[in-house]
Amino acid sequence: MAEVTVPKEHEVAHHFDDLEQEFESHRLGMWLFIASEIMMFGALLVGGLLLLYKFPAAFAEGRAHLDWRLGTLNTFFLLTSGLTMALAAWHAQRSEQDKVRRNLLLSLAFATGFLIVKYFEYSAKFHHGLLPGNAFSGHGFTDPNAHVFFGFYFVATGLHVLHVLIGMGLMVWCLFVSRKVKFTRAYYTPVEQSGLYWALIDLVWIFLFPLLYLVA
Amino acid sequence: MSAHAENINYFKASKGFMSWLVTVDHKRIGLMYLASILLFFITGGVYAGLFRLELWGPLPGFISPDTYNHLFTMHGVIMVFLVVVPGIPGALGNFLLPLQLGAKDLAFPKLNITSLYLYWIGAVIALFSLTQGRADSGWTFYAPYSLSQNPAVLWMLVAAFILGFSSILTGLNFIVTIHKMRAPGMTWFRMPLFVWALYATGIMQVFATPVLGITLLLLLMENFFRIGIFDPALGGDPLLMQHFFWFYSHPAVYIIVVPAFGVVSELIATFSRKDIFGYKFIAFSSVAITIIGFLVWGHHMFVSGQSEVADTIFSFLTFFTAVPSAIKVFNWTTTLYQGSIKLTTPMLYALQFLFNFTIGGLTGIVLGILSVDIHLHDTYFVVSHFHYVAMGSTMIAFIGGIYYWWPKMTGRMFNETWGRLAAVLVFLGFNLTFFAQLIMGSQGSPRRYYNYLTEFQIYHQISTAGIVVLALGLFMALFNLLISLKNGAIAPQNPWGARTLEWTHAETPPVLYNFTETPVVTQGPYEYPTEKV
Amino acid sequence: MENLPGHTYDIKVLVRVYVALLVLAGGMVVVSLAPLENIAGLDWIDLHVLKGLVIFGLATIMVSIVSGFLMGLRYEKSKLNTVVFLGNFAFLALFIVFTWADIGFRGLVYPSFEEQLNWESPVDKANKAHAGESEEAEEADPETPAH
Amino acid sequence: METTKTFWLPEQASTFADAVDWAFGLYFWISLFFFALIIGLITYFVLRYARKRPEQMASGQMIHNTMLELSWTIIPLLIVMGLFFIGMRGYWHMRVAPSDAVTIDVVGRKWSWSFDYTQGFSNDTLVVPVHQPVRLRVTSTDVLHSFFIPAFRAKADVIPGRYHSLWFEATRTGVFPVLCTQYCGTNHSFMLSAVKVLEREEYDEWLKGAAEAAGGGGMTPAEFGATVYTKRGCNACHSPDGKPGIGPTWQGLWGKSRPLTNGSSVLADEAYIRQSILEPPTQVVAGFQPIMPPYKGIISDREIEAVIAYIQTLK
Repeated sequence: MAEVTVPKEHEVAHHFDDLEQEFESHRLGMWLFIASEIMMFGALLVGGLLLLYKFPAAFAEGRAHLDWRLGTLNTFFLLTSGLTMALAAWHAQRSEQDKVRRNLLLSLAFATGFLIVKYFEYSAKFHHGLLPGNAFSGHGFTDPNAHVFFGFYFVATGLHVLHVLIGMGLMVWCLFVSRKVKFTRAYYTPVEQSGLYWALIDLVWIFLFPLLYLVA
Repeated sequence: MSAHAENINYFKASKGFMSWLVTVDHKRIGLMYLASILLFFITGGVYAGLFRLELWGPLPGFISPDTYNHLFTMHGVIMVFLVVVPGIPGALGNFLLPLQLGAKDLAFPKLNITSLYLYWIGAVIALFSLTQGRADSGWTFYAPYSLSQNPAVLWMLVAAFILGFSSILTGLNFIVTIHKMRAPGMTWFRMPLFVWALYATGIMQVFATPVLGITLLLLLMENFFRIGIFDPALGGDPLLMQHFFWFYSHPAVYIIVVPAFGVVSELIATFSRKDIFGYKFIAFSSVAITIIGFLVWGHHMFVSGQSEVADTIFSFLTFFTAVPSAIKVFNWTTTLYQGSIKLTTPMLYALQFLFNFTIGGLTGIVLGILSVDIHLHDTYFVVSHFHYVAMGSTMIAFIGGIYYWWPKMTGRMFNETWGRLAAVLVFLGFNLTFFAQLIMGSQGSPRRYYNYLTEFQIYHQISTAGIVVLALGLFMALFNLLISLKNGAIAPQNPWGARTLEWTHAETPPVLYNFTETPVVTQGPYEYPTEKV
Repeated sequence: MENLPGHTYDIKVLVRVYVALLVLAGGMVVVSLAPLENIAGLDWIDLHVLKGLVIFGLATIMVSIVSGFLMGLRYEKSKLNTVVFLGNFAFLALFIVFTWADIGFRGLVYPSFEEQLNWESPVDKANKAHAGESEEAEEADPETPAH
Repeated sequence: METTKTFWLPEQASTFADAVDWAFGLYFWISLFFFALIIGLITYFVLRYARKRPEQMASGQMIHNTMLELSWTIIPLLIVMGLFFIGMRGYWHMRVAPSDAVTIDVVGRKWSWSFDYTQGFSNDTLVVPVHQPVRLRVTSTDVLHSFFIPAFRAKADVIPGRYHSLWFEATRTGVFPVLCTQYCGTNHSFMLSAVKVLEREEYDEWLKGAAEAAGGGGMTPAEFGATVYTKRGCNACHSPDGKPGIGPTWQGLWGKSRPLTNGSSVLADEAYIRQSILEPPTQVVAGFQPIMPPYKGIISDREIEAVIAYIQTLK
């Protein structure tokens, strides 16, 4: 990509009256989407809490096989990328396209860090046979329901990782848009929306982290 | 696009098959929804017809028990996920919401076409499952029966998951549109009641459907990886699955019926030339039903083995849903008082709705009485109650709505005589079919039964006879509409003398961006003059 | 344009929020690692439960900070998005409370009924397989007659 | 047999059937009143206010009346709260068995019921004495079922992995159908049984005879096997005479080589049949689905031996 196109001003879509209506609509739309995502994850976490209530011993034993240090490291990665995404939006409002791009790249880097740590965690589980249900072959467990913990662990973190990947896709998309469209105080919707989505991923992790790693 | 192109009717604005597939025009999307939904309504109806014919006579019938189980599963899945849930919002809501609000389009036109495509993808996957075996889990997918790794059931779960997304996106789009896209002067209490109903529906779609998503996802995971959350053979709790499922599926019943409330409010106001009695009560009762609808899912589980405490709480809360429903029915009835009532085809459907919904609602209350529900649960009584609501209320209102807005959508008038005749047949057929089921249900005939005690044969035969009349009426109604496309008289802008924006300000059929100039609203949606004496 | 959200805050606010989040996350870890027996005068409550409550309390504070500042709810003139967000938690709270009303109160009438039937858990199976690696054959389950 | 069957509800034969029917009847009249009121008003308005000229407008625009609106908010609310209390009282009565109830275990499986008596035998129909509270402790070996006796107004889902319970006290002798009301697959609608209510003396006699017969007393092993065949619900899937069914027929089974789904084959000897009963999925005959529920922990050794003896007679 030797040729750099000059970013153009955004045009209001045909069915909106003005930028403000468009901006507010997009923001409300994103919030409703986030709301539905929260309901989805929330229902899963409610399921998790109920499992914790039903099988406290299984959760205690399962938790002992997770490394809280890796979990904390990942929390750090996600919080930091949350900061850089907010900074990207902050710069986008001021039309500082270069700084926007730099922060997006930083966020991508932290998100990648999260995935790398996750990879090590997963491969350790696979190695020790700490897998859901019938694939479970870990030994030394006394509670007969210990496998339920790992079933929940993989579904919850798997779904979360899927969202991380989608969020990273959005960051790449923002990088792409930042070359074509000039962000302004009134129009920085792609960065704003991606930032909101990324914050959702943070929110989910903030509950998932203690539920899986900390509470017994 | 030139200014001129914006002011021609939306059929002519662009031409060709592709122009429909890539359109972002809410009116075209609404029509495509309508066509798809009617197609699946017929498909689901054929499944119902087949197993009702089977139930006519003694065993052995012409199909095996496995085929019977497959037929009612397909009937349930198609009718719920492909017809009644997306039905009124997808078809009528898409077409009318911006028109009734005075907006150029929905807030997210591209998202709108996306949700239509998701609907189609879900539908194709549901049909694809037919090649993978016979789905036989019932539409409720109860664990552990649905954990049998039957590939057809798995594909069905995937289909329902995708259809759920389609539903979420539609609801989201509607809520944003209602909040942000109203025309100048269109205050909240000047919105037609159909819009209020869609708003309440949208809330449920956005907040409840994701829970269905996670339920289906967990069921898929359980099938593939045996994670042990729902499967009792792995220490899981099958009742937890039911909680998850009904947390969505109870609000889904209101997703199904609340838009019908909206349609009926429009029909009754227009054809009695009356302002709706207690407009605010109806508007808020829609929202109230939405909220209460989230609190009562456990009444589907009174015999399931959930704790007695939960049973009692859920029964208590369930009775509160009766109140807003009662308010609505009384308000509609009172609206007729002093009106100028004309029994057009749409009005006949609206009155049928009142009849059927009264039965549907009253039979619902008896199911909330704990001790009586123990006896009635999982019998034909419940089947009949549900059909009185989903078919007798929602689909009847839907058909009435199609007739009402047909001139606006297509620019053609339908034949009134045939339309009324069809409406009467539908009424007789429907009530014949399902009233017989009420009786055999309370007599103790369980649902989903291929084989039944001989004493119930007479009710099954009445029911099967009823469905023939019902089918006759429905096809007559359909052909009446289709024939009007070619032979119908050209529709005037406002054939019914209605007062909402789509009739008063939009052309017939509407132009590409709905209005040649943005309407300015100065009065409520049903402000009819009074006859001078 | 002035009422657009996300304008009013300073870049310093972002950094402060970030630091606060890190501190709270650290707090969660510290609480979870804290040894139980060292806390005196708290024998009236199960300390595991107390820890859980504190940790989820910290998580809730973090969530409100993220939604308020990073997601900009605090700066919005219209409170609609906040209502949507709180609506989420209201519905989820109802979900957990009512489901718990089932799961937490089962066996109220016939407590002895709540015993689990004999089923072979994957954990037992795995343990047995590991034991069997040395002991050669897998012995059959003893017959457990039904009641 | 005298019958108390009405148009809406089946015959009554338990102590709480009367209360349930009373609540149903009360509600029936309430709802009939409201139904008649609403439909009557609609009919009246439609006729009275019919439009006679195309341009005719409404004769009045009553759009609000606080008294009316409050009345149809509050009156239904009071009625449904009353209904709630009636239902709740009846329900708790139905859930909590009297302390003198006798317990019988019920096992549901695809697609049959068995009733395990504490006297150590099991039966394929439920036999109970009249005027005696009976508590049923129900569980399932495979999927959800639901145990329903319409005449007793008693129903409970049957859940694998845990117990659920219901109770009743029969008020008169007779035979009443038992149904499965939770969808459970192919033969869901054939998962029928019966409850036979006997006078106390008859019941005691039956109990004695059944306990003896369960031990195979006075029967050859093959004869006993034939009774196990129906009592344990084998007959739901396996025919004794070569008729095709959900499972392979038992006719001519003994001593044959059986092709399995995994490609191998196995001789139908005692070990094979025992294994197939206890852990069916390990040896599924080619052409059949692995759907048979395991009988491990349910069926006794003596019963297995009897079944084997019975199969040997089916040439």
